[in-house]
Amino acid sequence: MSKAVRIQAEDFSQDDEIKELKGSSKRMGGIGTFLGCARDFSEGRDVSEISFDAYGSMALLEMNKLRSDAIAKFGLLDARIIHRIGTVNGGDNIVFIAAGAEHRVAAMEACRWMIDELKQRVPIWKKETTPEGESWVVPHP
Amino acid sequence: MSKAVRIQAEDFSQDDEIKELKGSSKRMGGIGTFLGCARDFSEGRDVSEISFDAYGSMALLEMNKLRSDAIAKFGLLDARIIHRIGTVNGGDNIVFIAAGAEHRVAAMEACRWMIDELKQRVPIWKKETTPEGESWVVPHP
Amino acid sequence: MIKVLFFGPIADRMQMRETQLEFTRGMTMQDAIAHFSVQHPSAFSIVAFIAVNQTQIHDKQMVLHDNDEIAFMAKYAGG
Amino acid sequence: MIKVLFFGPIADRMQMRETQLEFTRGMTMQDAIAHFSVQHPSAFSIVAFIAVNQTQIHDKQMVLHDNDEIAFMAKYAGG
Repeated sequence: MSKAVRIQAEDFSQDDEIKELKGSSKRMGGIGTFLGCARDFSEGRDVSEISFDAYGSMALLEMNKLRSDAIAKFGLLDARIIHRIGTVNGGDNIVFIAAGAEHRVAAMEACRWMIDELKQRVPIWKKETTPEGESWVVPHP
Repeated sequence: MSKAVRIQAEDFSQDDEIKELKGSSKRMGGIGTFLGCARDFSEGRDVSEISFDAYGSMALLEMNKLRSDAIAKFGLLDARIIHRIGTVNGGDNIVFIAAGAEHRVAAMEACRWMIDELKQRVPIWKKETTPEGESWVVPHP
Repeated sequence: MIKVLFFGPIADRMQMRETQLEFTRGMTMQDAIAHFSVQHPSAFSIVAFIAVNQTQIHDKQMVLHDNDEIAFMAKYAGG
Repeated sequence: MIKVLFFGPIADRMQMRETQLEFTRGMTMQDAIAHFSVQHPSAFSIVAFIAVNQTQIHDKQMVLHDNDEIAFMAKYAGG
């Protein structure tokens, strides 16, 4: 059993995560997931790699709270949130959100809400390496 | 390479599907998926197994059209749709939809649209086996 | 000959998945419906969609052609 | 002592990830901000959030306690 909320350098398997999510209830009829990946192009520039820095202890607290909030708000049976840190290349996985519910609408709405909230609440920073050098990403308001 | 739209008796791997989806573009920043699974409880009754029948040739045509429509409507980079037929048990996978786009909103909205449309457009029928016997599921309007 | 297909709940009520209907020039979908629904009213009471050659059709006055594949279908319940 | 943390773009501008601030009775978050922002105006120009013991705080008049862990953070860019 891996934890339902994690920050880690290594990649993850969606099959493994979904298997663990399903394990929590046979009532689960719908699972929505969001997978964020590294694009090789951003704001008009080529991106060769992306590095993530995190305030690990606070980020984990916030991600756990976000998971609990989503379970309560959408009546989920279970949810998982994983964010990678360190350096990734084009096409690599960055963040994975999964929400399992009895019915599909709650699962998909919760999934969308969690990734939107994660971007607002979780202390993680992203640096892109382009031909012009490195730069920290400034999120749009 | 497996086909992007399939009807099959055997289970599938989300890791494999996502890998193929990602293979179509390095511009892909967000992937939304929906996984429908067999619940062990429906409309107040225990369900021991679910069987699916399909008008295979028409279902494949409709699913391919649905995928093309979603790619055009949401500006996706790629999408995949898989539906199992035959008999499944509680917890088993039934249907998988994946939508990949440059940004997350299009990916998640397309995913939700595709599963809603699939239920309307694709000639597949579902029979639940309960302690009271077998019955074909009548979808709510 | 016209190939006639039944699936899921309709196949159960028809007690068959496939049959044939002799083609006659000028016959319409309404003629095919009349042919089967008299003998199988229970099955035809749940027909919600009709397809000709894997495409859903809405006009029952549509003229059929030899070797067409038609399907009488209940409400879909996939996903 | 108060443990002071910097991450991402602010760590780069501070040229350090962690430092300490001597604790004095009655000191507030505003005192801590004043201490660092005078020496590191470029880093502090992008501070968007402040946390005390892993919890975001909004009141700069908040009184600090010995052994608190505080963090000065730029806008988040995860996901």
